Amino acid sequence: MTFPESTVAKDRYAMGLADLLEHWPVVRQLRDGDPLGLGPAVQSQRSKTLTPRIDEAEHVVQSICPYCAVGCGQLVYVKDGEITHIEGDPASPVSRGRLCPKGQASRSYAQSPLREYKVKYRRPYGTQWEELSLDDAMEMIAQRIIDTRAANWQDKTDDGKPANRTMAIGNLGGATLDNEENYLIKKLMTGLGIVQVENQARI
Amino acid sequence: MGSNMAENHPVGFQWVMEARERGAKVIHVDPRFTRTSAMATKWVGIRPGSDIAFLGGVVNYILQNELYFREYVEHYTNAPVIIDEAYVDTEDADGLFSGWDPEQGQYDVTTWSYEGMETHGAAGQREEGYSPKGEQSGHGGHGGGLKHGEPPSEDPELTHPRCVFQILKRHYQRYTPEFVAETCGVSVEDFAYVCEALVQNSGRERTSAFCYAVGWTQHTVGVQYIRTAAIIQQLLGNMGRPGGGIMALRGHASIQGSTDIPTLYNILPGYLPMPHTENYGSFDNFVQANVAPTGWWGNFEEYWVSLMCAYFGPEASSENDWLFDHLPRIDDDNSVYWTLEQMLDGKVRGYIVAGENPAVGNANGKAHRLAFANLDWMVVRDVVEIESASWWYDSPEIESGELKTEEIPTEIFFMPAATHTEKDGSFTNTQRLLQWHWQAVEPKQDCRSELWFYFHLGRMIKSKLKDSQEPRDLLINKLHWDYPTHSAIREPSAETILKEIGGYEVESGEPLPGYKKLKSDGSTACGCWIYAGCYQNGINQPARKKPHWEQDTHVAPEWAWAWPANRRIIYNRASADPEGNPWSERKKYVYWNGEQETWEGIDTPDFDETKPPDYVPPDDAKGPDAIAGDHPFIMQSDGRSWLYVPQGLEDGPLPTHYEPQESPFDNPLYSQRANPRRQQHKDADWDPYNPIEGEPGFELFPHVLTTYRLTEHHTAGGMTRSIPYLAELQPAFFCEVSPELAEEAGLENGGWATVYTSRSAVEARVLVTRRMKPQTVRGRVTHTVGLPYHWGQRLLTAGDTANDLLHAALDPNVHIMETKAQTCGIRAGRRPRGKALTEFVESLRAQTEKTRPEPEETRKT
Amino acid sequence: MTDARSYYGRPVVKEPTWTWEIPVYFFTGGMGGASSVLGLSAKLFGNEKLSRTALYIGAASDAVSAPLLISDLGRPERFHHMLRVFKVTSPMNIGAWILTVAGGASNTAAALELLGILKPVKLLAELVASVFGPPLATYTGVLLADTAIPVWHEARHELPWLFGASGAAAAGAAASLFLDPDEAGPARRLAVGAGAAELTLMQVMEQRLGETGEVYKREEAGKAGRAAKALTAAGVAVLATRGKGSRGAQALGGALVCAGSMCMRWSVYKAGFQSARDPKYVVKPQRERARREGTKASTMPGESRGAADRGT
Amino acid sequence: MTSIMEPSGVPAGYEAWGDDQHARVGFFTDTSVCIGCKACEVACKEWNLIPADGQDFLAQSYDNTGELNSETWRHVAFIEQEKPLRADDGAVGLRWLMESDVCKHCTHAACLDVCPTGSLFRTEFGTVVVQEDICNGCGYCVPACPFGVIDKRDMKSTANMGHQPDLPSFLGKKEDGRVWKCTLCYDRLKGGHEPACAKACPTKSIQFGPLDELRERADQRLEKLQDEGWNGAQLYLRDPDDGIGGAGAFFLLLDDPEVYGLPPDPVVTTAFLGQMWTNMAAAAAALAVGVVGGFVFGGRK
Repeated sequence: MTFPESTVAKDRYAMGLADLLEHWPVVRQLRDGDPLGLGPAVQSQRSKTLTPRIDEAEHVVQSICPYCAVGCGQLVYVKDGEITHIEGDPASPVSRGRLCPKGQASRSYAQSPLREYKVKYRRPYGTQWEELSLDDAMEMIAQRIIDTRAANWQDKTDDGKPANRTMAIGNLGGATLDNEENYLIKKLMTGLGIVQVENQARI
Repeated sequence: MGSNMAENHPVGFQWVMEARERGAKVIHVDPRFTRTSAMATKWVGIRPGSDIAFLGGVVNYILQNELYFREYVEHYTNAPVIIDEAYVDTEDADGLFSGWDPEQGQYDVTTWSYEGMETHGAAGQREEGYSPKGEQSGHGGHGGGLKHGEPPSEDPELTHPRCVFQILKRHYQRYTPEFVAETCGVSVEDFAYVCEALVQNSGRERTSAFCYAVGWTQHTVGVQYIRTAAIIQQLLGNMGRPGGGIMALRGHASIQGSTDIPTLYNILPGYLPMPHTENYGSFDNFVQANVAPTGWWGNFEEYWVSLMCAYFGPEASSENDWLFDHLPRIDDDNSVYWTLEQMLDGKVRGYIVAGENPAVGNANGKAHRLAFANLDWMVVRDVVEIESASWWYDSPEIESGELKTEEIPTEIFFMPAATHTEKDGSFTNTQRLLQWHWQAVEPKQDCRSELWFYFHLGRMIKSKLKDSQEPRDLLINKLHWDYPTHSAIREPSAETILKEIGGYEVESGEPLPGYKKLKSDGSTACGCWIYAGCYQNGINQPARKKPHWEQDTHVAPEWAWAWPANRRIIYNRASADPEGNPWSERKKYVYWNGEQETWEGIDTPDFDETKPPDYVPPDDAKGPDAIAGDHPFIMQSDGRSWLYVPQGLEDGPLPTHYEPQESPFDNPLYSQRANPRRQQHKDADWDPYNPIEGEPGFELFPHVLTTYRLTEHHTAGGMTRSIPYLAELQPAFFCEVSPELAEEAGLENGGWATVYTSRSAVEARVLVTRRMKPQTVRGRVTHTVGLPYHWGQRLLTAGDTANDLLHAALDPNVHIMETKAQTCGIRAGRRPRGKALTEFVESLRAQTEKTRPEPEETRKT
Repeated sequence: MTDARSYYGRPVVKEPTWTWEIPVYFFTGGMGGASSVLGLSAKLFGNEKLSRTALYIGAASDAVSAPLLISDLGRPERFHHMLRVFKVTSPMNIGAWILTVAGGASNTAAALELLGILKPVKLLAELVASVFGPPLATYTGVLLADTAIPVWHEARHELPWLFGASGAAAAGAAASLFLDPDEAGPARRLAVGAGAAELTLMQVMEQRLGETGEVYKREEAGKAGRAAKALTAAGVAVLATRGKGSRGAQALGGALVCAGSMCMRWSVYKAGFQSARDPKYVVKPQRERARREGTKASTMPGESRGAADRGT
Repeated sequence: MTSIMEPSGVPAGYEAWGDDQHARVGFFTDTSVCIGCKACEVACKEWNLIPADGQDFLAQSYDNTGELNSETWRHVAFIEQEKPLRADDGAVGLRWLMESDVCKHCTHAACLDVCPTGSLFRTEFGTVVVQEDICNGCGYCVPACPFGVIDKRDMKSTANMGHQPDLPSFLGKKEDGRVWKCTLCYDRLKGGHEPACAKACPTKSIQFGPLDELRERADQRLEKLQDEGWNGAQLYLRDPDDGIGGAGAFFLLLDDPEVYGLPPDPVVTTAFLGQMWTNMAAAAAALAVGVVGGFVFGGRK
């Protein structure tokens, strides 16, 4: 994204002396009825042509705040593939365009200076993170699940009741995720016989 | 009560402020004077853990002064129902209900039934101890066991000594204003103010609402807190009506959704129960064990079969009992703390954490971190490197030497996640509204949505196992796992999944209009029956964003979509009187149109549209047809709301005051001190409890400890401690104490304090404030120490973790820990560091364990 | 800590962001402005040596003034924005114009003097410099007074006089440094007279400020103020009693007066920071005035107030 | 100089906009409904991309921001008092006052008057705005402001972030050394949007609109609070006759201004400018006379 910062100044120097004088606020003070130089006479070109960056967005996406469960509407402004601003969606009957400090900070959440963009891998007994490609990580995780499950499968409980499960794998999290994501998690875990699926509902 | 709405739901609180400006009374009953209290018409400072005493006092006030909404109570609640002779109340058994089995530490709940009820089909299972519980019964009371919609014995006069109304009256008769004042540390005048305000603002013309949050749920008797409020709201006629109800203010964007479409061990989508390890014998028996003959849970089989068709597609059929025999089975408790225990025992080998930070957010954080070091592998998915990902090199246990990085065998995959702006999907908010968020930008580099992760993980696992003949791989191989993808990263289509959730006709693929169309013959598939219809007419209903100013009513039905059936207030038939007329013009909402012979109003009626108010079900009626025309609570087997809960709860049919696991006081009512059914980890050394009064070392932990959230941060901080603008607003972990306690403990405003329990010790900056008011309870001054729990050892603002102090004794119904009322000690200065910290905590424990008597010998704890 | 009602004892007004360059400029600007007048006066009265010395001192003072000011700017490369407008409401803007004209003139004159050419132009330049010299020496008093800093704003009657006197004393004293006693009579007398005036004005200002003026007794403003008084008094005494007789004594006296003048600026400068730091200096006088005359800032319930329509 | 101080309530420079003039707008901040959530602080920073301010635990109730400065253009003050909210609630009580402070956009604005570059100017909306492309950081406006609002940015003060990894490219790109304050979202106003803080405010404690409408609304609000018996309710800087000619951003307070860190009766310093210039002229003249006097009395050498 760009900010209209002093790009105008260059143009101004390119102008002739007459133009320069013409635009000299002292001249404008006298000419434009602002003798004290407190108002329009001293307005810079940048100030004159200032536009809010939400008006320069390529598209605006209706979204929902990711924090608490009030579910406030958000408008996400995008330019050049980057979020330029997030603010409340006035159309929402839930929030009427308002947001709390967390919701208002959602752009900074998505663009946090601490945001991680790469897979990090710590091998057993390792002392630091290592790089790992996403594909390799997925492959390794899939294999871990298969192996752990195979090694710890319970057809029946100790007293002979049906179990059809592994108690060696758990999955935690969901309250910050989408319904569709939770649906896939529970479906996949149920298919795999993983029953220890839990989320923040208890905390 | 039990909520700090202004701080934790600020934008939702705009409606409360607007009501206040229009003259509504806003009352905040809370241990702390918070930003909510500051906005309230009245703040009543209550001792943590004493809410049932307070609310029970309100019930007693209503009953003793005959201020209940008679017509509502008589017709819409189970007040007239006569209870089985075998039922014995806590008032007659010193704090225990009938059926208590001290060996098992459980209740036999059969004595709590309605009189004359025959247990239906699945008697065998019931004897084996199976009944729906916790979330399984959350929205149901399925298996309520009524042959038809009416309980066998009723007394419309409400005078029979064993009718619910009279039992209620007796149960709460000792909850007098003086009792409330003594137990809760409030004044009789303040209590009277609350009672009067509630009663005056309820009835035909007016309604009152309760708002609660985890201040109520996070107790060893948490479910019963909410139940007590439910009793008040039923007595005052505030359920199913506009401006009434009990509002659960949930804390995460889709915590409601993740319960409806659960990532929970004990339920499947739509609150269908996970099968237990019981040998049901057959699928039919399982259905019989769960179906309610009457009410909407009568269609249990339709819901179940449709789910299985969504899960397994054509692989599920009536011939193979919809694969029932292959489904995994659960034990009574496989919840997160149970998993923790198993992990500590080395039984759990792999753990996937997605969008949660248990190292900071869960009670007894240290136990969690130590448990992670027992895993073979762990996957952590988040947008920043949270404490649950970094524990192996920077946790407090590394500092103390209890863990050594190079000795930890756990293999860890940190997978960067996508944010809500980087994916399509729906959240279900706290009022059951499914709201769609559209993707705004592509996730960068390795960042991926959970949708992507789990879809491709499943795809890869399935492809690796596709040739397996192992019985254990049968189910995964039959799983229907075919979703279209888009974009360069092959993101699965969230809308396709929403369509599966909303249900479709198997034959045509046409989306279903609602749950009434679900079939048990395999002709419909539906991923979550209560969400059925969310894709009706092929339209993504949650994505409807018609501005509220373009809609006719404040209900704004064309903004997003509420389950079920886009109903904004459930049980809204109760907004009309038994004859179907609005209780008052002012509170008109849904009502019977006699001419059109249909229910109508500004919301989707929560009733059979054409069932007249005077409908009386025939004796052989089943399912919804068995609900009478003047019984609004259609999910219940008797169509009424339950003042008294005959089935579904583990710890009693009526809420009763118990002290928390840890409290400075005995139970003023009974020698039974705390909830007898609460879950403790008594034999585990990872979850020691502070001594209670009379036990050695009690004086080490004289103060009440309560934890909470601040506006400026979110839960365990992963989504806010990473943001400079938020980190600077609350830049340090702090404790809030009264000037009196500060004086007593030598604490200085802005200085440091060490807070400690038997679990751990943490250091926090001190904020001395009048807002923490010492309370006089039974003649004794008690102090409360307040701790916000957002901090962990890393990110932009770092600090000790309040949850490290907390034990994990649980509510028996929903396995939620008691974060809101524990005990602690406090002293000035920073905590011991390194090894000295462990030694300090051990020395505390040594002082409590020296000559500790067996609790059972001296008292019932 | 403050003894007035406040928000956690936090300041109401902000401390200035100015750094050491500003008080030094007050000194150089004052000395330069007064030197120009001294120079032209000497010329008119036929004291060429004094005239030239004062001209050079004035030109040099003005010449260092501009870089001092520019170096204090947050964005020095934009110094010329000062002349973008002509704002009578801004003492700093007017001061920039004055300094530009006065400094330009004095340096033009000094340059021509050095080169020994264009005499009429030089004379004109000297004339311009000495017309703009006195404003240059005194406007800085307005500059400080035209702020919300209580100890400055409330001294708005004294500050231009004080700074003028101090500038004149410094000009006289500086000239005395470079001249033999028999050539420096007017300069010495100026230093003595203006130095005495400076001392008196400081005293008067502190007295009239009342409680607001107590910052002059404390911390750095107090130290610098005491030093200023001692140095100036000593310098005046030396110049008055011994200056005529000894070149060394005259130089010493001159140096002391200059140092006194500089210390006075430092004291006033620092007093502003101290005055801003404690909210009581803002709150108490305002509250008292409000009590006395009725406040307009707060509208209490039921009070009649200015018509809403007038406000826009 | 008197022209700028005529008690007309019309800001100097505003009329000069002629046809480009818009209705004068401002904020009415009603502290009786402020829940202290600080959404305004964050909304302001998010919109204006202000650098983070550093982390200090102040132990001053829930205020860890402290003050308005170059990095904070909205600041929520928290005051805990043992005083009942309503006057009729008896002697004891507890109340927690919260107030979102902001630049007042004075009718007679000292910062604007004293600015030597014309960087500060009166916009077509009647607001007072710093032009970041003009300001040269002379700092004169800083001590001129009677409310301590405007402040010079020193990026060093933001370096104590603990972590400061790669900020998003457009954050931290702003240059230091200039003065900054609330612009009343000048750019948003130009696009027809309300300022970010007012838009975010969950309870509409911050109301944005044409000033005359806001004043009318505030008067009604004060009356309502009086009827309801609120303790200490008063409008602050609402009156065009006050020392700054009334503010563009004014407040409903529940206690005296100084309790919130606001001056109880501020007067714009330039109200005395005429007097000061006259005084200076006299002093300058005296200086000249004094110098000449040195020659006249005592000879030329």
